[in-house]
Amino acid sequence: MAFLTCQFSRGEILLKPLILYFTADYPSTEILKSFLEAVDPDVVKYVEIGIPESNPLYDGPTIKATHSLALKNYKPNHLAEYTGILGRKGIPAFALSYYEKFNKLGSGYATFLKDAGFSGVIIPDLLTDYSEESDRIIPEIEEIFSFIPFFNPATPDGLINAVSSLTGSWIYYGLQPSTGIDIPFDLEEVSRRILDLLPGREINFGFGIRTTGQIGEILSLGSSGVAIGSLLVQYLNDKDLEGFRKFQESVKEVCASAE
Amino acid sequence: MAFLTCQFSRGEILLKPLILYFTADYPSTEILKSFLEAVDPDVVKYVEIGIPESNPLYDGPTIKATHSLALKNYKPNHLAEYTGILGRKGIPAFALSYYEKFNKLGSGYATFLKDAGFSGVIIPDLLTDYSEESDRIIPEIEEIFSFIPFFNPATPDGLINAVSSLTGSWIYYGLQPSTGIDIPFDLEEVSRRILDLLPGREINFGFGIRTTGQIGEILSLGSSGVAIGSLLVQYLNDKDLEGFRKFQESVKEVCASAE
Amino acid sequence: MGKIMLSTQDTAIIPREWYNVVPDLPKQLPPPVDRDEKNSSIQLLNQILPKTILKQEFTFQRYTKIPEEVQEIYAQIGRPTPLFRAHGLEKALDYHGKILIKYEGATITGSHKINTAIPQAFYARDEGSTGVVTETGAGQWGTATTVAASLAGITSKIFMVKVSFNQKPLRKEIMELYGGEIVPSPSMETEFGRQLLAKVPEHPGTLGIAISEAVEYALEHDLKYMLGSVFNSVLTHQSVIGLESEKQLEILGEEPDVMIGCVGGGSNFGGFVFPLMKKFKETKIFASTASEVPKFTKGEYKYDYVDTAKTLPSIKMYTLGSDFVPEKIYAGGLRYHGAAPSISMLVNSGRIKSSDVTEDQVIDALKLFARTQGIVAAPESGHAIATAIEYVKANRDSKETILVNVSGHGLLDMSIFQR
Amino acid sequence: MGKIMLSTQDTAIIPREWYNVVPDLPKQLPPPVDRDEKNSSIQLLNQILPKTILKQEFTFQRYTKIPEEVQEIYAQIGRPTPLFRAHGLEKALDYHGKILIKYEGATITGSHKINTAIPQAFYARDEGSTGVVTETGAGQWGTATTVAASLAGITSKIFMVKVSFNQKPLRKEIMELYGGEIVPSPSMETEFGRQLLAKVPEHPGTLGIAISEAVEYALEHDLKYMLGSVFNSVLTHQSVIGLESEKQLEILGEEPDVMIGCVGGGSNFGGFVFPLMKKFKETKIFASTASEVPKFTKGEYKYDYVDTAKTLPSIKMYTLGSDFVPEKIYAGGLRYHGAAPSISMLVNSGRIKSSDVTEDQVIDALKLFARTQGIVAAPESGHAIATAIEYVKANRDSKETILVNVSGHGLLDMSIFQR
Ligand SMILES: Cc1ncc(COP(=O)(O)O)c(C=O)c1O
Ligand SMILES: Cc1ncc(COP(=O)(O)O)c(C=O)c1O
Repeated sequence: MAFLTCQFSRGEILLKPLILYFTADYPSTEILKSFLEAVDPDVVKYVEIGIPESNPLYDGPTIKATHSLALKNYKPNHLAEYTGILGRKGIPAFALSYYEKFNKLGSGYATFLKDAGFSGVIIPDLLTDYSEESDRIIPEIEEIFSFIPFFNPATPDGLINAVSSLTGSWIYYGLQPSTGIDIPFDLEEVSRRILDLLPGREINFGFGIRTTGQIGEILSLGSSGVAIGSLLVQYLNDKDLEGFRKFQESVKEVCASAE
Repeated sequence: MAFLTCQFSRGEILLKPLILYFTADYPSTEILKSFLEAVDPDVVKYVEIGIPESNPLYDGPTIKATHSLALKNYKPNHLAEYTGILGRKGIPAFALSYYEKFNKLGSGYATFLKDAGFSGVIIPDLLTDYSEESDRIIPEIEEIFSFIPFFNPATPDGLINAVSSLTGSWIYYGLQPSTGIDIPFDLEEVSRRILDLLPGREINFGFGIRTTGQIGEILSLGSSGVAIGSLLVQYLNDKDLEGFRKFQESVKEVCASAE
Repeated sequence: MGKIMLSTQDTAIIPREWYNVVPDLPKQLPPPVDRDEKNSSIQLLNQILPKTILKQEFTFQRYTKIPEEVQEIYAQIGRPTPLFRAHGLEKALDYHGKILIKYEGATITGSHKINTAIPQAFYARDEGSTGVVTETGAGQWGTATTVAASLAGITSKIFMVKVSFNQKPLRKEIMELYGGEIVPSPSMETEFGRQLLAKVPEHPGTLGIAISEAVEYALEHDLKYMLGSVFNSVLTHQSVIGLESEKQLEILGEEPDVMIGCVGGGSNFGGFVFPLMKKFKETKIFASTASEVPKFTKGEYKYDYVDTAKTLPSIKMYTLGSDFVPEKIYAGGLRYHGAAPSISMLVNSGRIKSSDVTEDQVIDALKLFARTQGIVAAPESGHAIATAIEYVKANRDSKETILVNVSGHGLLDMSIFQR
Repeated sequence: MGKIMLSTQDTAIIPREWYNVVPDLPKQLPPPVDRDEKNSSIQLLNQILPKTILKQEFTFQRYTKIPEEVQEIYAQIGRPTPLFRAHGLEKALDYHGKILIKYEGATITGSHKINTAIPQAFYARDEGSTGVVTETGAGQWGTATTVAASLAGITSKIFMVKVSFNQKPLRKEIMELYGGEIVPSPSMETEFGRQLLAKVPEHPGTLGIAISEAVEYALEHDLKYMLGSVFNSVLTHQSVIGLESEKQLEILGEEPDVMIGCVGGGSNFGGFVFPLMKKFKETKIFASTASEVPKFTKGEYKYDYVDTAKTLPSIKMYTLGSDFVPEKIYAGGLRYHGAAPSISMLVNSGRIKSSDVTEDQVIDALKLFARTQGIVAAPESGHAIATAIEYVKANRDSKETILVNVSGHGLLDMSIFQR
């Protein structure tokens, strides 16, 4: 394998490979908090928190199901509790929220998220359904905190270049158009495209990653990190903190064995 | 016009342009004899005498009609009377006879024709329907008198070369597959072909020549002579000796005007 | 001789890679989505489509290598198809610009459908399938499928809408001749069909029902399902039309000012226009549709089901509603309620203009084309020709070069003239 | 990619001159003759054929220039047609030699008939005729005529044998679409037709009757009559098939060991074989005919009438008798009682071998060809394919290169499979 590195330094910064996704208040505020407490700062780089949504169009069936349940528990003021736990571990938290909220609340919504402790926001439907808004909203968000571009293999080259130039943040690259569904793809092809388009940028890959083996492979291709979402839902449903811890360990091992 | 010559010399021989065709005993022995007496040796080179036939397949409707009537009058011993008249004028006579007679009588038939005063014979259906016989019969005939090859635009090149090499005589080239019917053709194309194939041979053209103008044109293209048949039938039918004489005169004029 | 046939049927012109427009779109293509939380229709695709097709559907490489074998079959089925100048039509219209025709009717099955049927059948075979299944309405897609399957050496089963099955015996004939097994739908061969027939024994069938039966049959018998249009992978395969045209125009030294094609699901249109749009950025582009199915002018740009039966995913497109019941127009291939997402996006953005033409216009156009060019075009393609004629009449002095894709011949659809 | 399609559809391949075999025949071609001393049928041709056709018919130039305009139209109607290697068929037959196909079905009217219809219609127009007339049985010739006339900008009138007219509504449809006027024969439009109908009101018609009506109509209305086959000028026009093949073989570096075509009147066969025979002197040549019309095996080589009605001249050919009534076989184009004089001569001399194939062999051949090559060939052409298959089976180890002319597609004749 060409190179595989779970912890590597780019300039001064020590990078860790894992990004975890949780839907806020799923399966309950308490359970989610216990999982966040169990997050291992040695391997987890960022945590994404999804803001529950009645129609999370671009999420796959597993995550979609978490949203409808989470909506029942969701209280905006819980968010700060989650980011607080992560902050204490030194792990930045990023909100994942559909555009509708920005549409309603404008950049005030970004301020709210920032105040809730988030370092930035990912808006999965912005480029797909509201791309005419992006030129306006992205700079507004960037005034407040980080806008994390969300690209996938369907994002046109022109759009990738234009949007990524509006921000200096890391980039979220979905390997598939929708998460949680096994669509076959050629990992190497898909990765090379974004790495070639945006040399030198921190690009984290997500969507449809199922096994620790895949994690190793993705990192070996040059990605800066790997986002895991649907895979965690089973642990949450089973309140299987132990399983969750073992999963984080196994990622460390993958990295160690390859180093 | 490149060259037009009605009387021209090739080596020592003075050549005349016209060849006349008559069906033996048509419309009657007496009338035919009176026409032969009227033949003008200054312009007529040869005379062909057709031996009446019940199915003269390759003759056109005008000549065909003469055959069915002539059959009723025909006596073989009349032939010598015709050739006698011509011989006194110094005009060679050639018989035109379908192959069937040779088939029945063999080369004895050629001897009969020779004895009747003919200088040679033309067999119009030999190459078309009995070409497998031609290798055998042509040399046999040539032992007796001249075999006049009869070609037309449908005769394959190979056959023209093979057959003409079996004889040193003149060649009869039909401009059309069948006489007496106006099938349009490109005189220049049709002529050039045979002249190119058999350079230096005496080639006389026939079939479907209707006007004195055409005669001039054909001669100007390099033919050695022109055979006239259907055109004479009207004079015969009308017993119009005067018209026949005028026709011969007009051919002379065509030549004179062009010389 | 003048350059009247601008094509050289030189296999060197057959592209070696397909072109996918998605990376070059001005905006991100909205992905197919699931509407049902329980049964993922995208997961369903996973089970019934060859892996390679799924890959091509969901990962967006600009260029994908066309397998050698498919390139060879492309040659065998008549590619490259001709691109020629329609002198006769120009003269009849007294038009002083140029009308160029790319003619997909010259393939052996008589339409562009074969361009995607071939790779789909070959991928299915390569992945170990013994056969393919699909539905057909008018019959063009079913015909292409049976040929492709036979050439790949696998079986094909076609669920044909019963009313068409009865009306078009020749279509059944040709598909059987090509080695396909044709079943009128609804049929007793699927649970879905049996249930329907129990309720309505004389059910005439619909395309939606036929799709459902085909999908069920593929699942039950471990066969692969073939996609006829609409999907991005299909448009990618159809890019051979535009890629060939590009080379042919180059040989000719021509540049189109206007490009016109007809849109059913959008596969011939997208396959034709997209590769050329990349090179000829300023061309005007017209998507021709039937007045009876005015998807772009009366439809809405939104997520909607691909099929009436809601078996396949939802996609964002111009749609008249997945339960839209079109008039019984003769151009069966244009009765589809929606259009491919990429085309819909560009119609929405205004890059592609749309043009609705009436049945009468189409019949006149087909007659004029037949008499001036000698070609009986498919009724679907007649729309593109009618739009071109309309354009010429409105822009008589423009002297523009108009390039029209004629997606098929109409030799098996001539009954439309019997009125 | 391998060389599977051996053709380049490069207009440079379209010949600039037609080839006439007559000057190269081993023997002299027996000319057409009159049987009736009163009414010369050759004189009749003079009145109803364009002068240029008559010239070509009776004066035998080896090469005749193809008018520029006709060359251009040849390109427009799909010339050069493809010559390709039938890998699929070879594989299915487990044949280790090569099978090459020249495919005339790729022209826009679907058969070789258009090759002669075009020059005949254009000569008629050039000589001031406002329209052409002909007869048609199965419909291929009528279709070619209507297209050619429309492209020449003149009218066409087709007398179609009434029984076919009723059985093949699509044929009528396409001919009308192409701008022709189609009349079921016998008709009330000619004296001949009126007399017949007075006697037998329900007369189903025959090709002979249709010819008589067409000739009468041409005479009465000062129109030109179009010759569909048999005549030498028609074979000369069809030489484009063989001349193109010659260049295509050269590009490919192939030489045929065996050549096969089907014979109705002989026009596609002669047009295909003659130019090639000149170059490839040692090839075996097979003329494929229907067992039901065994002209070469059961016919006689003699002068016989071209047409049942004895309107046209007699020619020397293999014939089953001008009053031969063939079984109602599906390959309508092979029901003719005779064959062109040049072909007949070479069959008689043994240079061309003949092969009778049965209806069942043909249907099997058509199916195999469709499934392995994707092409629905015309029933007539199915005979040539069947003969090729038979040859391959009998000469499996020969590794010879077999070149087959497939004269047309069968898309409008598929009803034959409905049995
Ligand atoms: C000849 C022809 N053209 C066009 C179409 C429309 O389909 P699409 O828009 O996918 O090209 C069809 C569909 O059946 C067709 O058969
Ligand atoms: C497709 C096709 N092939 C062959 C023939 C036979 O005619 P010919 O022998 O003149 O080529 C016909 C006549 O209708 C035909 O339509």
